[in-house]
Amino acid sequence: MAEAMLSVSGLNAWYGESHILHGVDFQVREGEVVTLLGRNGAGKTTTMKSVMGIVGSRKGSVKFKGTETISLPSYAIARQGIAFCPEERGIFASLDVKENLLLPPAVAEGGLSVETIFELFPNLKERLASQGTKLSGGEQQMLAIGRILRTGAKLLLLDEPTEGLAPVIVQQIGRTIRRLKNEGFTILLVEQNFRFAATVADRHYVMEHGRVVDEIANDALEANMEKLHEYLGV
Amino acid sequence: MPDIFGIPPQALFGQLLLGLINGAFYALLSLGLAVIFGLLNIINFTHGAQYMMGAFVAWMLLNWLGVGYWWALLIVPVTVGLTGILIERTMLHRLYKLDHLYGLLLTFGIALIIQGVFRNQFGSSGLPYGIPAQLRGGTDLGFMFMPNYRGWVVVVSLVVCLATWFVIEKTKLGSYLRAATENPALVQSFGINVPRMITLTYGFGVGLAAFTGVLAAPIYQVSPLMGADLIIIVFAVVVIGGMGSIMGSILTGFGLGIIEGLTKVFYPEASSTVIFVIMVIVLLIKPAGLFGRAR
Amino acid sequence: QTNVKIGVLSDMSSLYTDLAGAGSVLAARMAADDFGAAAKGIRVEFVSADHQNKADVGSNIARQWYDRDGVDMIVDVPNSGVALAVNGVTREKNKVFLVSGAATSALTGEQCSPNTVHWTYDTWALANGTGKAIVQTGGDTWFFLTADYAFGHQLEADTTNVVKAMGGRVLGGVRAPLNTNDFSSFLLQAQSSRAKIIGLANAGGDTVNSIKQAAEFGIVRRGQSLAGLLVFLTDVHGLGLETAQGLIMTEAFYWDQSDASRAFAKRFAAANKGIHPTMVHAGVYSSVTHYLKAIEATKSAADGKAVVEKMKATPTDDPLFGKGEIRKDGRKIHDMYLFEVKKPSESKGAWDYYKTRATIPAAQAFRPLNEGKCPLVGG
Amino acid sequence: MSDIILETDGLTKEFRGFIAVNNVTLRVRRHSIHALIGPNGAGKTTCFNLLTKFLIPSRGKISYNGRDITATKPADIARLGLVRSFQISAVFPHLSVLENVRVALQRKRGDSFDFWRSQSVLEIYNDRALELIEWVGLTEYANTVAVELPYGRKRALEIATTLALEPEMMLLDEPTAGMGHEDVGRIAALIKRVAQGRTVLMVEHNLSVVADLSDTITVLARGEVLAEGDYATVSKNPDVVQAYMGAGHG
Amino acid sequence: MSGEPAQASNETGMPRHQRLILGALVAALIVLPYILYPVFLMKVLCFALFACAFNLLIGYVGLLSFGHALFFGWAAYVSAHSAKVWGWPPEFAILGGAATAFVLGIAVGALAIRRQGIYFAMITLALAQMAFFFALQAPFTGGEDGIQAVPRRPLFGFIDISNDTTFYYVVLTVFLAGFALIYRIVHSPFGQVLKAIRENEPRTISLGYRVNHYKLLAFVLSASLAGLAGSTKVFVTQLASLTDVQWQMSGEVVLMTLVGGLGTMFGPVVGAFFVITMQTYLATMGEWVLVIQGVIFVIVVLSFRRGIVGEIAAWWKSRNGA
Ligand SMILES: Nc1ncnc2c1ncn2[C@@H]1O[C@H](COP(=O)(O)OP(=O)(O)OP(=O)(O)O)[C@@H](O)[C@H]1O
Ligand SMILES: Nc1ncnc2c1ncn2[C@@H]1O[C@H](COP(=O)(O)OP(=O)(O)OP(=O)(O)O)[C@@H](O)[C@H]1O
Ligand SMILES: [Mg+2]
Ligand SMILES: [Mg+2]
Repeated sequence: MAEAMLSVSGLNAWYGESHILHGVDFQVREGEVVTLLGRNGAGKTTTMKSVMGIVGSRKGSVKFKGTETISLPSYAIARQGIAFCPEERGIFASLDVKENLLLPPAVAEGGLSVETIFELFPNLKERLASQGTKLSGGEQQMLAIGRILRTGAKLLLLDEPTEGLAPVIVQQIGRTIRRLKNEGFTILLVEQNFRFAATVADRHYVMEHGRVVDEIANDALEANMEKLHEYLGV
Repeated sequence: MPDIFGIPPQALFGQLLLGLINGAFYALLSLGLAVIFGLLNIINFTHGAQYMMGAFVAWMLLNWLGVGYWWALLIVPVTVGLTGILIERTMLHRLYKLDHLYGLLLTFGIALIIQGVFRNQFGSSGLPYGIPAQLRGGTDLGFMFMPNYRGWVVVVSLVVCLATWFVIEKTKLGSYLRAATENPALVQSFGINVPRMITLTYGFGVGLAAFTGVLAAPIYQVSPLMGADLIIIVFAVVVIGGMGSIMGSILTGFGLGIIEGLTKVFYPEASSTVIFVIMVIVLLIKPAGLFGRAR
Repeated sequence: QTNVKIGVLSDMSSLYTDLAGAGSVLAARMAADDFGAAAKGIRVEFVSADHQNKADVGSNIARQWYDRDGVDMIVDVPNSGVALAVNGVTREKNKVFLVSGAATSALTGEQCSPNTVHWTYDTWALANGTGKAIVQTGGDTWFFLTADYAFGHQLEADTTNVVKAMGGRVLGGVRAPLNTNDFSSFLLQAQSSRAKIIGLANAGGDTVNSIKQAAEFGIVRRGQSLAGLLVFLTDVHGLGLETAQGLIMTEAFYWDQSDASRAFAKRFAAANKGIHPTMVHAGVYSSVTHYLKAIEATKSAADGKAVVEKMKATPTDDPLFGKGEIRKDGRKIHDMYLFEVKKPSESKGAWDYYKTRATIPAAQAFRPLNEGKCPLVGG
Repeated sequence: MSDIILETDGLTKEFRGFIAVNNVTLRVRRHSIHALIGPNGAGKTTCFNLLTKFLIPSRGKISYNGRDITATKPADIARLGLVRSFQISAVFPHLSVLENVRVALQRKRGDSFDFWRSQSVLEIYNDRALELIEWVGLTEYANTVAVELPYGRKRALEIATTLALEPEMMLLDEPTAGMGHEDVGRIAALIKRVAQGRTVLMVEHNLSVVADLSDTITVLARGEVLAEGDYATVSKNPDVVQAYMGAGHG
Repeated sequence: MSGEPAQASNETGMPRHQRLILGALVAALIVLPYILYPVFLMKVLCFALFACAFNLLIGYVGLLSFGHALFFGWAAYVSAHSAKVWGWPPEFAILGGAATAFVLGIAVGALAIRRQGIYFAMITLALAQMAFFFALQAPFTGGEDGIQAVPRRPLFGFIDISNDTTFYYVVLTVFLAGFALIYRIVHSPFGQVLKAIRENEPRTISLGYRVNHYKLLAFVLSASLAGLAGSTKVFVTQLASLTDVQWQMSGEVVLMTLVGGLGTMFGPVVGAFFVITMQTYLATMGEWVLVIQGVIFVIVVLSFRRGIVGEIAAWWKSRNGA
């Protein structure tokens, strides 16, 4: 079994006065695809942001490849080889599509080439010179994902990557994630669309009220359907 | 040559050229404001005071240490820029999470302090600063006697403006800056040291103001009040141009300088208000400003 | 024992600080010491404040001083607007106001007051002195560069009258907003007017800037002359002789005129960061001296009108202004002087700036009594 | 009264030579739920923005209740009874739930420029407000400050506020985007309820919601209408499957 | 930008604690002229009204006007001119000044509300600067000299206001009337819409409110009240001058409100008292006053954003809440 690439324990996080995470524990091993499931407001996004170091303040332990990153500023965390794709996409209006795509600096060898990214998302190639935020919602989502694939970061944090995408594209993203996994990337995924999550993930963590409350292996999903429905209120 | 609107062409060209010189100052100052506003989202009310500090530090260098104009051009932006960095590190950076208006209020307060201290120290009657020897005298352009120093000011400010524009709009560093303007946390999560970038940008903007101050010192008196009223005019320039683009603030700066120059020919009484009148017209037609993006 | 409290109200921080400001406080104290007030049974107390060149601040301070702090007399007050405000308050409270710093001739004209003496100079005297002298020496075509507010307009109008009366011509003028940074375009207009004289009907920083920029644009070198209608010694100091040389101006006092004035200047400069006394400082010294004389005679400072009447009744005599008198309208009468700024080569050292071109005798230096429309004169 | 409440005719929007919406003719029947779907970049949001006047059409005509509204301003559109909801929760964060709804009810008074009157005149709206709040299931939150509501409840509040205007027609832009399953169900049920006696036009990617709610579906692709009909018809259309639904949904 | 969101009270009247404070304040104001210099107190009251008017915009609509001296100053000029040159009785002169501010408020407001946030601040500042230059050049303002010695003729023809103490009670009445009006505006149906606009402007539009009309009316009300303060002040100092229209004056009113507490009912009053006291007692320190003001700005912005009243209210709340 591969060692834990990302190991989070006792993670607490705050936005200003409000205490959001109350001791989150989970691990992601190298080469795995792991999802965080949970209702709205359970703290999934906050967990990702805390790993990246872009919440108000945080405490606890976040180890990446054995290095403690809890006291590092977020740019230093990123340079260790972690990349984050936010749920609100974060496309820059003052940059055109090309500049948006090329913005994140490479942090390691082995990122995808621009050509490969265009293959994945042909929409982008057509609209290369237009202003980033003039893209449609779904196109922006493609750009946001494509952008971090370039950097060579080996751990990808994808926050609801399928939100607002047409079903055809969702299927496309699914194929991409499986392919990245095969190429050795490690992926932490937040997904509402759990039918989709089931097609790509190895394991699932369930969050509630700022804590991880359960862990379910993907092959045990059927067996745990009952419980899961309760957690997610499907 | 026939008269144009009853003004001899010599005088008209002369005034246009003078307008261009004034415009150079507007452009440099509004450029500095735009750069700072871009990344910090703060209207730097201290800008006028920092421009004044630029002139004063040049004066002190000359009178206390015997360091001349050319070195001052280099040393002053750096030293005043460093004071800017200090302000950013100790005070401004605590306000980023709040409403931007607090930044305006803070820098307003700092401007009062700086101005007050300089007035206490130096009075406000103004101190002379000589034109550097190499640029004394002037050139007869036929239609006017052009002091060499003023020609130099136009050229150097154009160069600085265009260089700044190039860096921000056309380079990788510029794309980091523009992106960080919108979403600093995200840019930071890409592995870019945004806090340092913000600090340096503020330092750069302040340095630009100080640099403008050094340029101004030989033309105007070095006085604690030199920035206070100018900054309000520059604000109007900024509203007219809109904060949308760097080029916008450069073009607006020069353009308004020229318009102001022309007003001095045709209706001098209005020369102090013409920019504000233009601002009103622009607001009526294009509320976001000539180059601004609607927000 | 008579108690007097003197308030020096001045510009302590802004553009008139150097020409008045702390120096005026110093001059007032020196006057009391030199007068030997204590020995004569007069206990003099001083207060001072900064009017910040704001009429409202000035009148507020004056009101409070008179109402609550027991001040009997206010002296100095550079800035015409503030002076007019204090003039009103002083009259209302029946105290004494000795103006040294302010220029406006309205103080002895329509707004003259039985409680006010206008000591050192005024706009009429400036226009008369400088204007007349320049036309006489051939400067018979003028172009005005005027500060666009009441003071500038008045100075321009007064000078225009003088120039026309002397047979000169005014070719035009341009009004620049107060506190203009850049006079270049106005100067360019002045230049294209081809007038021999460019009259600067402005003050303080505006004057300094316009002179400086005129030099930059080679205006003097190309044959036109500048006439600064209100220039102080400290302005010349700020400009430097290189730029200011050849400038002609009218003043009431120059420190290097007599042994007495030199001695005064030496003591004064020693206590005032080396800044030599301007005519405003001298006026404060001289007016306070004369005031104390009147107090010595009346034995009380309470009734301001009475004190001023006594001052008018007594001829003035002091080391700085010599002999003179105070007219019915409150105008102090003395000689005025036309100075020219020395070339750098002529200057023997620091603060050696002026040479005297002419002395304007007291009788001709000020506006004739009957032309001022002062209500006090009629009766 | 005509059966068609909202109608567009040859609606087109160009952005600097790029045609985002091309000659779209749309007819929305009164009292129906009409969905607009299509691949990413098809022009759905643009279409929506044209209808609500956040964008100005390059060509074409929009009429609402037989009245041409092509050149009407956004605030006036709302006054005509055509109200849109926002993508990200559009509540007044520091007002209580009750006050949120009351601000909308207050519109009935016409313009509230009466600054000399006490705000107690607004209390007459409390009953109606509470009624609406109950309707969307927020009664227990009536005095909570809106910012403290969970995400799904904020959407419910937003809908209550919108209902307070008694709109004839509502435009909803991806009403369930980013919602958990529980909330998706709740909001879908809510939409169904409020649609009674009104017309709803919505953009939505969640096909189960679309299938469940809509009477009519218009599929846009590359700015043009690709297909139209009820869910059964549309989902069998091979063009739609190819361009939008993909293999998984046939 | 708001300090504390104003209490969302559903009751009709003022909350009890506010009523108590108001009672105490009025009682104090009635006896104070026997203790303190009445001219000083009158100035405080005028500036308090000015600051309250300003606070109406920043605290309740979220618009920072950096040009409120424009209304204060021009109202002062018109009031002074009509009383001195045209011989109007004070009550008409004061109303004339406020009316001027009303008209100016419409003109400036119509322009400025086209932009928000920082731009709004810069536009108001620039327009005020333009008005300053007009004041400097227009002959009737007396330029640098201002309009001096404005006569205090009997109010309504029979109240002799040349006595400072009598006049103090007139000014107090004006202040209380203005204060009551502001309280009512904030707690009116109109105020409720203003609150909504501050919270979420696009949403307010989509509910069918023409938000610009609301903002404009709020702006005009604020301008008129600032004008009322300015034209009353003229009879206190018997002077209208450039100081009243200068940008420093706009800065001062911002400072007063900020020190007292943005968006609080009593904050501006406390702030005005604080700043005027400081200016009066530190007048001898010349330019250092500016430095001190600057330092206060910095301190308040960095660590007391709620202002004096806001901090006290927060402390009170936490004490009673705990
Ligand atoms: N910037 C913020 N300031 C204050 N509270 C916040 C902020 N962002 C999120 N929260 C709160 O933190 C809690 C967790 O939010 P988070 O975004 O992590 O949830 P999530 O599990 O990602 O939900 P979703 O499925 O809606 O994305 C929520 O209650 C939310 O209201
Ligand atoms: N302001 C604009 N300027 C230029 N192009 C634009 C603008 N707005 C939208 N577009 C383009 O128009 C097309 C349609 O965009 P629209 O947002 O309407 O798509 P959509 O159907 O809503 O897609 P999605 O489902 O991804 O949200 C896109 O290709 C987009 O890039
Ligand atoms: Mg989330
Ligand atoms: Mg869309």
